[in-house]
Amino acid sequence: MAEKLGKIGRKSIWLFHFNASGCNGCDIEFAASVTSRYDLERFGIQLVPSPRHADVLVVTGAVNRLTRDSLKMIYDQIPEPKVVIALGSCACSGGIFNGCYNVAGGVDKVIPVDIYIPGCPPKPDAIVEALAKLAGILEKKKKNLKGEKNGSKKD
Amino acid sequence: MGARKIEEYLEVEAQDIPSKVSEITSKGYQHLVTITGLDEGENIGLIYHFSKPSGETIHIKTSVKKHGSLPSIVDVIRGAYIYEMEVHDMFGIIFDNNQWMKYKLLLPDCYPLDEPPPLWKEADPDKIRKKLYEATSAACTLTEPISGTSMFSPESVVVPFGPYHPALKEPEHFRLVVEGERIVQAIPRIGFVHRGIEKAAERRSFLRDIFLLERICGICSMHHSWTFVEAVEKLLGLEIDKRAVYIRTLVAELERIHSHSLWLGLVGYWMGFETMFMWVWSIRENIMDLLELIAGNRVHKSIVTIGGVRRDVSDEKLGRIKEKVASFEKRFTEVMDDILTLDEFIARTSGIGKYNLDTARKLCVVGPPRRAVGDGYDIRKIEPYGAYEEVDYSVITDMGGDVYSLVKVRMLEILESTRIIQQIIEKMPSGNPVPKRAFMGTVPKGEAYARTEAPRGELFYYVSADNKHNPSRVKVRTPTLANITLAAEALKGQTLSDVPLVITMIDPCFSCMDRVLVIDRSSKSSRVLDERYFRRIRRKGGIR
Amino acid sequence: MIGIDVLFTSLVFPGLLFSVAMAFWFQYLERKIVARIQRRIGPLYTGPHGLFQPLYDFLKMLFKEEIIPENTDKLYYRIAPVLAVVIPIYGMALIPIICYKCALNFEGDFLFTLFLFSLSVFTTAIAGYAVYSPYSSVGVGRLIVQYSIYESFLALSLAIAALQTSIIDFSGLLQYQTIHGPLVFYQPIGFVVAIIALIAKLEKPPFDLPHAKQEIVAGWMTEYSGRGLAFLKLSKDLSMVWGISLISTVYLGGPLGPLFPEAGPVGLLWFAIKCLAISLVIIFVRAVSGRTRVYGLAERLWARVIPLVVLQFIIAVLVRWYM
Amino acid sequence: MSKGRGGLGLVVEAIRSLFEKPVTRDYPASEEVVETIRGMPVLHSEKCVGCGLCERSCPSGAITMVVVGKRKIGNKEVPLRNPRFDYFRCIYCGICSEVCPRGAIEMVKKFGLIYTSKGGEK
Repeated sequence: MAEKLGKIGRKSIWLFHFNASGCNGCDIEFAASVTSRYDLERFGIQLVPSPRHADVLVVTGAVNRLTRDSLKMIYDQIPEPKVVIALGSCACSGGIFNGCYNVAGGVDKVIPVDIYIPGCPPKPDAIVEALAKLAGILEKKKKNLKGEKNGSKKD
Repeated sequence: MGARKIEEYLEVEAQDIPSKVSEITSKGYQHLVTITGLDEGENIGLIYHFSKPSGETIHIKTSVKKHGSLPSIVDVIRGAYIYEMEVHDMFGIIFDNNQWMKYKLLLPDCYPLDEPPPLWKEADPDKIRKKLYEATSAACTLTEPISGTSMFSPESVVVPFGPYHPALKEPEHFRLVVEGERIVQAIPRIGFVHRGIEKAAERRSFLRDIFLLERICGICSMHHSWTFVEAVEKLLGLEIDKRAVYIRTLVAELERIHSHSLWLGLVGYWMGFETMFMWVWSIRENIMDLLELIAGNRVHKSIVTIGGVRRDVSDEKLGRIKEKVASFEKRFTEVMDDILTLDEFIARTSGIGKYNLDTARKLCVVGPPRRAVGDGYDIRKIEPYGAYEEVDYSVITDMGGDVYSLVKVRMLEILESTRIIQQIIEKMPSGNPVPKRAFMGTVPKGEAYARTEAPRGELFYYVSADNKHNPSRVKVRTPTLANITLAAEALKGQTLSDVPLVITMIDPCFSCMDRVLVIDRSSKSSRVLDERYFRRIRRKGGIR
Repeated sequence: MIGIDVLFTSLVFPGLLFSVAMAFWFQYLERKIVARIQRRIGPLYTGPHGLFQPLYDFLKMLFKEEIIPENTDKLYYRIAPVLAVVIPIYGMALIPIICYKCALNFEGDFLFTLFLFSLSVFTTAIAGYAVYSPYSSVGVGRLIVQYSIYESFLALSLAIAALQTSIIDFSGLLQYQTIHGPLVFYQPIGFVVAIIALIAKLEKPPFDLPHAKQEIVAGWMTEYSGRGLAFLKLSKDLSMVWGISLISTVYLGGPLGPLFPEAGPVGLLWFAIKCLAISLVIIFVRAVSGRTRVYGLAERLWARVIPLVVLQFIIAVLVRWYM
Repeated sequence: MSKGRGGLGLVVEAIRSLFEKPVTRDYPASEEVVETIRGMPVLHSEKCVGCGLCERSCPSGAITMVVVGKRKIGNKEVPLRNPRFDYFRCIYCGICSEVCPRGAIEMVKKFGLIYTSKGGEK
């Protein structure tokens, strides 16, 4: 998935966050992953205010009827080499709200999704690891950890 | 106790509801908690829940033909229009002289008309969802006809609507009736996060409902599950182990600190002061570690279950909690003292979104916004539940009534919560809080309500069951739904540029997803501006 | 035939390459120090300690697809970013760093720099108005409001420096300062006011209203993506470099230092130290302050700063009369 | 509350945090970070009797029972069913491991579940 952004694109990833009717549990975990303790900026990852500047669209929450059109519009506004991350079980597959009448059940029913991060909500460490993997830095770090860590990490 | 079985009702005819309500309010029941709708076969039952500021509650029941109508009580209690809009959306009941009836509150506008309203028993969610998602998107978006938009003047340009969220903001929609620049009236339009939880709750068993209802809001999730479980335990008549009650109170107070410090960090973020956001959130991290230590998940604790708590907290953990909370409090007061006495911070927040005590009372506002005007309305004191009787703490009130006093109230409440936690840890009794088997049975016939003090205010649950595995009706009234009317009210008289700080004043949680449609009476054109657009500070007018 | 040294100064040394490198260096410095103040690590994995992060940002944006929203003014949309980058580079080429009178310096170049300094805002205004979106039109509205406030006392404080020395070109200023010592001893208030105005010009908090991230999306930069955005962001960093070097030349005597005239390149060392000091002040103010409201903008800047400048004016006249 | 030093205090705080070690945590998360979480459900199929209690009590309906093999009750052959976890719908609440009469579902302390497609690789 990282090849999609290209060699340089992986070193500076600009995120744009969209809350498609989630319970904002994932949103506060995503916002926490930008603060000091998890600090996404060390990978060159920034939160940008406008979809025009963004590379990666992070969507949280099971898409409900009203936010579906906005999600599609925001997706079209992002310039081309773009990656979509579905953050949290609701975004991956509608999670616990499957079956509710106003919920489309997952982001991939509306826009093509590249990376799924299940978890309700996924810990900021999981978000940091996913984005580090996207930035292609995780492999380099693991290589200089004196060989593979105990058994391949299930990722 | 914060929860009680509802034994008796005040049966009233639909037509003389307003007179009955005004008689009740004169007797001291000024606070309308909410209006609950029930599908009773051929007609719809409506329960008006009232409560005195000192805690007694009274419930007026009436029933209306399906698709029937009844007079509105807006002129008696101004804050009731939001509950009437919700019942209108969910049950299709028309309230006569409530002029916001033609606006939808929760449902998308392309809700299929041939389908019954969602909360009727015969409404089938899958059919509704299929129809909803076939409707063309044009019908669903609320763009009123725009006439005479000139190209470049910002006032009359239609913004590509769409709730946009840098970092954490949620979409919000108020219909503002504007005279030139002054806002005359604001009507909230929620619905961006409406997932139809109350309908889903009726089809799942009680145990599964705890996890569903907990995910209504990610920041005050423990209060949701606790209130629901309190109501169900009242129906079952269960006696809870003392230690379980103490552990529940401990986790609830930790969650209050986590929610308030999250909001305080965000106030800094709104003012473009990102260092404060980073500091306050990194201090808040050790509270999140404690929550994870106790419950295994930082946000959705799901530690409450019917009959007690799912995990016991060992004494060694209690010790760690005690000194971590103490270090949090020291660090937090140190940072916040500097920020609160910063003249730039004061200039930026005081005097914004002013409101006074009687508007707060008339609008039945709850939680910190109500306490920031001097009215100590705190469910933990009025109707004590959990371990709040054995703990002594003081209710924080402030006379300011603007964003700065709200910041002070929430900051002092954090300090109060740390004191509560110290006392709880000292008085923690021993015992076996974990029930042997998860509750799988049926709940005997009956109705119960429960009220707790969520970080944002009074959270109300109404649960009715008739000895089946799943509840027949779960009504949730979140604190932000009550406070949204205050935000709408406080917007009056403000200029367009003060809207952002006023909306964030009540610390809107999930349930107030709104966006602003402005009907400009003078130029007859209306423009759809979403909340992000409202953050612009200046229009062409000179600097004041 | 243009002299080789003119080409060299405009394209390599204080001109294009040097100022772009300085721009990336200051952006990197700012991100690292602000991160450290917020107790976190800034960019880390691109180059030694993340030094090449701004370069990677710039290159990434160059290769991204550029979406031009419909009914935008194509001409302005293309020109504005390019103009926004050219003006600071040209300004930088005029600043003398390793010599009293470099290749490009002419008689009234300090006055010309003042003119260029105020011109650079209009390129961003054109960039904002080229696009049909209320956020950029509102952002530009705020930009002009803010510009009209800070430009008055920015030009005034620099003009007072010229008044006291009655010289209007850089080499003369440097000679004056070698004799009488850096101007900051005579005009400390002018120095402070120039720094405040520079913070407002660079739209750094506490004056980052025109592209307030939380309020109006990205202000006048909202609709730009790809190349246009790369140049606009670069132009902001370049104008930071330019402003800092201008203030350090005028007030602190840019390249002046112990053995400056003899060994030319040593001037670069003193210049770098002074610029570093000023940039640290700006970065620190950025990290510690929140955004002012538009109401606060006028009373905070105008009411407090103009009296200071007038006082400074009187002192400058006295000093010149006495000197 | 009133003893705050306002702007000066802020500047002192900023300088102090400038020279203190940043609090950022190294990644991939070390062991002690992972051991406090609830983890994800993993089946020990040898203990499972296929009663389906976990399927009924899963709040988000992430568990589906799948016929796996044969089981002998008395003399009748009965298809043995084992739960399958849909890790995208699962909310990691741990009810299935609590409810399971045989303790066949264990919550494994591991997170960092990142899939680049519904297939679940990478």
